[in-house]
Amino acid sequence: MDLASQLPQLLGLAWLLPLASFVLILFFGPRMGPHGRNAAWVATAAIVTSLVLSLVAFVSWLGVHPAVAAHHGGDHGAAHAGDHADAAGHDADHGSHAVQPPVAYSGDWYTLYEAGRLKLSIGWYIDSLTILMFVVVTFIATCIHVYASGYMHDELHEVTDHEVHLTDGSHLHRPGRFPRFFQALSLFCFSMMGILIAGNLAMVFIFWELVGICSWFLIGFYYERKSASNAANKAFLFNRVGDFGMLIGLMALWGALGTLHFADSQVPGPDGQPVSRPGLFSLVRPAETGHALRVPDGMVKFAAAEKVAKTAPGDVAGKVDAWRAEGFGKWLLFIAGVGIFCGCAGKSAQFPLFVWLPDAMEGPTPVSALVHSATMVAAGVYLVGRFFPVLTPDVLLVIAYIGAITLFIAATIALVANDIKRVLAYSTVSQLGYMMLALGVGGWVAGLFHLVTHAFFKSLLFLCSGSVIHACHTNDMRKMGGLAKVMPYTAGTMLVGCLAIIGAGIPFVIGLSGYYSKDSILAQALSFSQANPRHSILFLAVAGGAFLTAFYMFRLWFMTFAGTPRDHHVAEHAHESPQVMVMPLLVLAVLAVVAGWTLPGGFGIANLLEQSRPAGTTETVQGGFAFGQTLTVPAEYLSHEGTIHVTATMTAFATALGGVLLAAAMYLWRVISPAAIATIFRPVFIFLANRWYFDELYHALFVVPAHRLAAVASGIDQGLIDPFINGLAWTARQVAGIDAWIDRTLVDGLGHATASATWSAGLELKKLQTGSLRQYVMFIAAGTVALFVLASIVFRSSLAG
Amino acid sequence: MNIVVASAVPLLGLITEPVSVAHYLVVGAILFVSGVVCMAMKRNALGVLMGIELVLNGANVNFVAFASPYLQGEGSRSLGLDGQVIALFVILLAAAEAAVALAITLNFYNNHATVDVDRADDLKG
Amino acid sequence: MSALPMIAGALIAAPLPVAAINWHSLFFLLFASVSCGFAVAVVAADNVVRMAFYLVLSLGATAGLFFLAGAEFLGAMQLMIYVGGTLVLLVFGVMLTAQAPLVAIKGSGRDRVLAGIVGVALLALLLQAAFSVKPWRAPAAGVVAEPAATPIGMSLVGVRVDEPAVGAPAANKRPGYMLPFEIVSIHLLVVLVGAAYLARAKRRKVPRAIEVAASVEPPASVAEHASIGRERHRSGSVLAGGRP
Amino acid sequence: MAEFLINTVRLPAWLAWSVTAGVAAALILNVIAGGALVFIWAERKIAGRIQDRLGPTRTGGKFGWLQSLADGLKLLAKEDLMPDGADGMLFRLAPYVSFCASFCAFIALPFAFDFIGQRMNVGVFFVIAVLGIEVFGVILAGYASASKWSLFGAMREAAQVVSYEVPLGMCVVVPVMLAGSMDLVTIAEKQAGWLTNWYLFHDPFTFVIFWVYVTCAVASVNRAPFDLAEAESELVAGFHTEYSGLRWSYFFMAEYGSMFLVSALAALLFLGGWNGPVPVASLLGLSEGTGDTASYFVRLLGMANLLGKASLGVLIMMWIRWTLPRLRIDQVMMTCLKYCTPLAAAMFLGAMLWQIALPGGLVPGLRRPAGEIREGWLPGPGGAFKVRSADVGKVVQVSP
Repeated sequence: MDLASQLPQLLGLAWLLPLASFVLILFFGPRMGPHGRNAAWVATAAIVTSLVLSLVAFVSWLGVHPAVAAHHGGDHGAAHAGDHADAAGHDADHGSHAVQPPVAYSGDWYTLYEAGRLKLSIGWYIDSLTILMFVVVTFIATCIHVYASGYMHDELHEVTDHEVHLTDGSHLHRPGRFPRFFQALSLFCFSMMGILIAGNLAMVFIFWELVGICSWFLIGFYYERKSASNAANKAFLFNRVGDFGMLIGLMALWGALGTLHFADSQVPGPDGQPVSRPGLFSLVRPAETGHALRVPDGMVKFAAAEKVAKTAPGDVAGKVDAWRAEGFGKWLLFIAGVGIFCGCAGKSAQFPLFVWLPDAMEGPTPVSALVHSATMVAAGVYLVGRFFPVLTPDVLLVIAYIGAITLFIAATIALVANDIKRVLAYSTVSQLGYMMLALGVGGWVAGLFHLVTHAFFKSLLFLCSGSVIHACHTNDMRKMGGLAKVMPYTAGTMLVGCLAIIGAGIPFVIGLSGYYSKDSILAQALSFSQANPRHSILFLAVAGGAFLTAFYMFRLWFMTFAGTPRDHHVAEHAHESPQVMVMPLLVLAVLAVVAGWTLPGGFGIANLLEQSRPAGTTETVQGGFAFGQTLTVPAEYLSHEGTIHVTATMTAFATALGGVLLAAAMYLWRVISPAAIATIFRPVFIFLANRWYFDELYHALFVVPAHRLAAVASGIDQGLIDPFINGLAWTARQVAGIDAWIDRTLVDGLGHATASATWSAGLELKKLQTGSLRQYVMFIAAGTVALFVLASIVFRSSLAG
Repeated sequence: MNIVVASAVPLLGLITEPVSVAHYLVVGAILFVSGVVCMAMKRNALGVLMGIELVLNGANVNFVAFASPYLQGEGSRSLGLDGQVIALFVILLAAAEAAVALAITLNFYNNHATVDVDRADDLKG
Repeated sequence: MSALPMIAGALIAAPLPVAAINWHSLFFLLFASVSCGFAVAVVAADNVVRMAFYLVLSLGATAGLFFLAGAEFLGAMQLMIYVGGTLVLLVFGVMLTAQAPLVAIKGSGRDRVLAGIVGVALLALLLQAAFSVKPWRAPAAGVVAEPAATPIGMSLVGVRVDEPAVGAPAANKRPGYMLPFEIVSIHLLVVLVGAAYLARAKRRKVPRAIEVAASVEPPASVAEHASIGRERHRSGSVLAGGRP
Repeated sequence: MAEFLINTVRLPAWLAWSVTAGVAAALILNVIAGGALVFIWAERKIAGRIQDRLGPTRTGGKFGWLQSLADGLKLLAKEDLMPDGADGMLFRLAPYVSFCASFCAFIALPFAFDFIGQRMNVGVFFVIAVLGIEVFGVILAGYASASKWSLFGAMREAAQVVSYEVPLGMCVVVPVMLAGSMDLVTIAEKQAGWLTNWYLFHDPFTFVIFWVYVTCAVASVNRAPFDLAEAESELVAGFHTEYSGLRWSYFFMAEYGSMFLVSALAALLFLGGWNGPVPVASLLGLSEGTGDTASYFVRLLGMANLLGKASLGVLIMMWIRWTLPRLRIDQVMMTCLKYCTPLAAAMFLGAMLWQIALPGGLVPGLRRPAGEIREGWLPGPGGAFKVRSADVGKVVQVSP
């Protein structure tokens, strides 16, 4: 079986298995063993099978497309020339390399709806990125399913929720919801993989909303807690804001281009022969321009609708190029890109929509690890990466700036947070900012590479924090300390996670996974800053962010595990978590270390991603119109060159080391008092501790005006509309009284007369119904004869025959 | 010579001339009318049922006659396969009808201790 | 035993040479007269079982007519379903309900006359219709056609493989009979279930022996019959209920 | 034969055809009547042997082989009784109805290639349909006898035969499906060749359904252990309690005729028809279809084959009769409705799927070519297409 037919089957099955698990648990969950204990097995079995299928797909892919070390720098062009010697002459005309689009398999399983140009279908688009993400998602999901089957064991019995205070002062007692948790988890896995495998934007959007609803379920898992249900609603609403932008982007694309498919598709032509229908990628980056970005014809015509109307239909095609040169349609493409990015910003918690993610930590910790750090929030980054070919340099700049702002704000807030999960949540936001920034400055591989490594170490960190919370029954780091002695495995694996996230390693030799991905982001940011000096602040943000990351992560680790216990009550109860929770930690820790390595044969995640790099982004690109000057998006291989690479690596190492040392000085060696610092920078501290007052800002900006507006509307309603309607009702009532009189005397009288006439006629006629079967037969026969005689008299001529 | 004989003894034409559709139609008509008369005359419910069978069968004879390529004269077209298939469905439905009608009759007998259809006038106006 | 030479002699002496006989017509005449004759006999007979027997003969002869008309499959079907199935069922019912007074329920003379008049009128009408169309009277041209069992089977699964008639659309454009076939299948199933339900043995409140006794007694009128039932219900005793 | 009479003897055509028809009818009648004589004698001998006695020994010298004839003569001489309350006409007609039905079915039964009363496109169907009418005579006899025993017997017979027609029909459909024809001649021709070509060995499902067919066939001709209609221990003699003399013997002949018929049908449908287990004729280079004298002998050999198989079937029925005890009526119905019908349906489905999955059989080399293309229309994607005249007559090898 060839890859083109094998991959959709494997991944499709992997995708649908969690759905089956969801359906099973939905209907039979409570009956699966005592208190639904076996629901965990069902869900875990499904996701493990998905993992196995994904791995099979992964291996099959590698068998056909082995990941080899990418050619960079000087030998880059030569290698390409060698690879495509036959195409070189043809491509020499437009002076670019012989660019081949990346290998991707696409197709449709099922067409949901088709009318005119609108085609909604369930399809696939599979390249190495898809497969890699499948492996990552199913792998982490597997770890988290295993972990959660231990972590959620409280839900197997009657639960007393101490955070819910009833009016009589007691706490809430409720039955456990163990199966429901795994049900939602399975649905989430299905939805997430749906985004990954989706072959068109409409399908992405459907599953985009599905992960949103899963997130809503899971954040609000303890929905009796006011804070949890508020957080769930908040997350959902903020995502809706982003999705609104995404809808605009979708409409812009569909309205102007008439398709939402990523790849070209084969459709039956007018003569029955299949013809190729271009997808979004080849519309925006057609092969004839060497896959360079070009405003597609559809958008040009759409924007120049007035001119099209004035032109004869036959001449339109010839004038498109001229209109494109005039700049028609470029804003449409910009809007489409920014719109799609809005959705990504909502999902990936980017500025200004990032405030929901820290609140989402109200959900159970496995959820935080899976949904709100490793996979769902990464979906935004994934979509930007998937949609990368359509994004213009201007959109990329917007993305880069949004990423930079996000990473800086989140990192600063994380400095002062005391809730262990919130620190990690802000850290997540900050790292997502890193990824967005990386994509924005043209580091396609860098951003997605960081997405993968981050998925591993951040889920590890969350699971570790879950282990700590499980042991201490509190989220507050100020009550912890010295836990390393009682929880050696947790402390050790968390240390690995912290080292991975700050990008620790021996420069130019070896490092943890974060070392590689973060270095490539820094290098790309530096490369971009050098190419566009006006935007060198981006590099500063990245470097500063690295320093802050190191500081707050180690602040967390030192406060939690090092030193002496601050709260003896907590320390006495602390214990190492059960094996079922520790095992996933160890597995993830190993991956957090090795995920970034490139094996001697060239196999490595970066090289694997390189296979899917969108066509036309290999080389440095110049463009941009929106911000007054031409932008240069440097090619990514440039960032691996000597000077930039060395500078970036050294910067990363220095900032990380500085951050760790500062944290150690403050929280391990205690040579600098944090309290003193807080007193000195008191305004800043308060500003940060209140999370830059974003919640208050949004409250004042949106909630309060909405309330005011509602009050005004309510006043109008009560003061004006209600009396008017009451008056109308009174009038109608009076008219109805008159009407009723007419009704009773005239209409009813007529009706009664008719009825009595019918009644008496019926009395007479019923005598005809003798009830005798034989008589009826006789009537029928006689009637037939009579009809015939009648007809032959009337139609004499025609029957004479 | 055949013509001479046929004109001399009109009925002899029946066995010397080829059969036409009309021959079958006459048989169908007789069966049909017998059935109708049977239904109209028999007081026994089972007799009525047999009348129905005859009526259906008379119709079937017509269908088969129209469908038969053997019986068509020069230049005229048969109904073809459709006629036979329709006759087939008629037979099937007649079987179904007989089963149900018999069940009804039995039921009627259980309730009224008779199969006289003249007694089945509970719906009399 | 002397009949055979007499018939042979009559045939030889007849003005009609045997070679002029159209055998197809002769067999048609044979089957047609059996069919029509026994159909009339059904009407004329009073005994239900005999009626059923005549009906079998009539329908069997009709099957013979079908064979003559080239509808072999249909003829076999007629034999199997009508004669073999339907009539066994019918006889079944006759026997289940056949007590002495019920075997022959005679209609009144007035009914017979009326039915006869209507029947004759209807027959006249139908015969007029049968002879009114000229092509129907044209003697058969003697076309020999393929047997139709396979085309019927194929048409029932939705594929037409018979030769399209002149002027009809091509074979693969004409509709098959798959849907009607399915409908009839479901219909038969429903009918079977329904018939079994209708005719099921109901739980009797009184022992069967009394009912037989009651119905053997010729019921003079409905009222009397009803009174028997009431009496039986009221007394509730096995022996008391039989005769009022 | 008719051609022979017309061309060689120079008889007029109508007379030739009449003579041919008469000869054919006489032959079939003799098969039934003569067969009945032999089978009755065989039955008595077999019953005797099974019950550890000798059976008839004296009449006609050795083995008492004239016993049946003697019985027949006795029956002819017996007084023809009719009960007082009987429905005279129906009472007299009933034996003939039974016998005629049994006789009629032989019309479509091929004894060998071209040795057939009337070759019919719907042969199997015709045989089963006509055989079903036999029950009508039994019912009439039961009713007309004005005897409770007879009526009970007739009711049982009606219920039983009508019920067993369902699984019997399903069993018969399987060979029809495999051969693609209801023509008995075609079905038998398809099984020509070695033993392995018999439909009995076509696939596991046909093997099973053959035994279902045997059960249903025994039941549909009212042989023990399904002879509820005449259960002598309860109903004296069931539907023929009141019959005597020649009329009674008609019922008997009808019964033996039906037994022979269903056995011959089993042979035709499952056991290769007139084709022997070893294709002797074709190994010798002879063909049955050429029309010369040699082919005539091949046909005679085939007829011997078929008669042998059918007689074997009848003997097996006798063996069963004298071995198994009689079932109760509810057991009879249960066997039909709960075992035979579902089993037949399942086997039918299985045989169909087998035909789809392995059209060439498990060992393709052992099977003959599927057949040749005939003129007409073939189903295809989206409708039917007409067979090209160039393809007509081509032999098609079905690939597995």
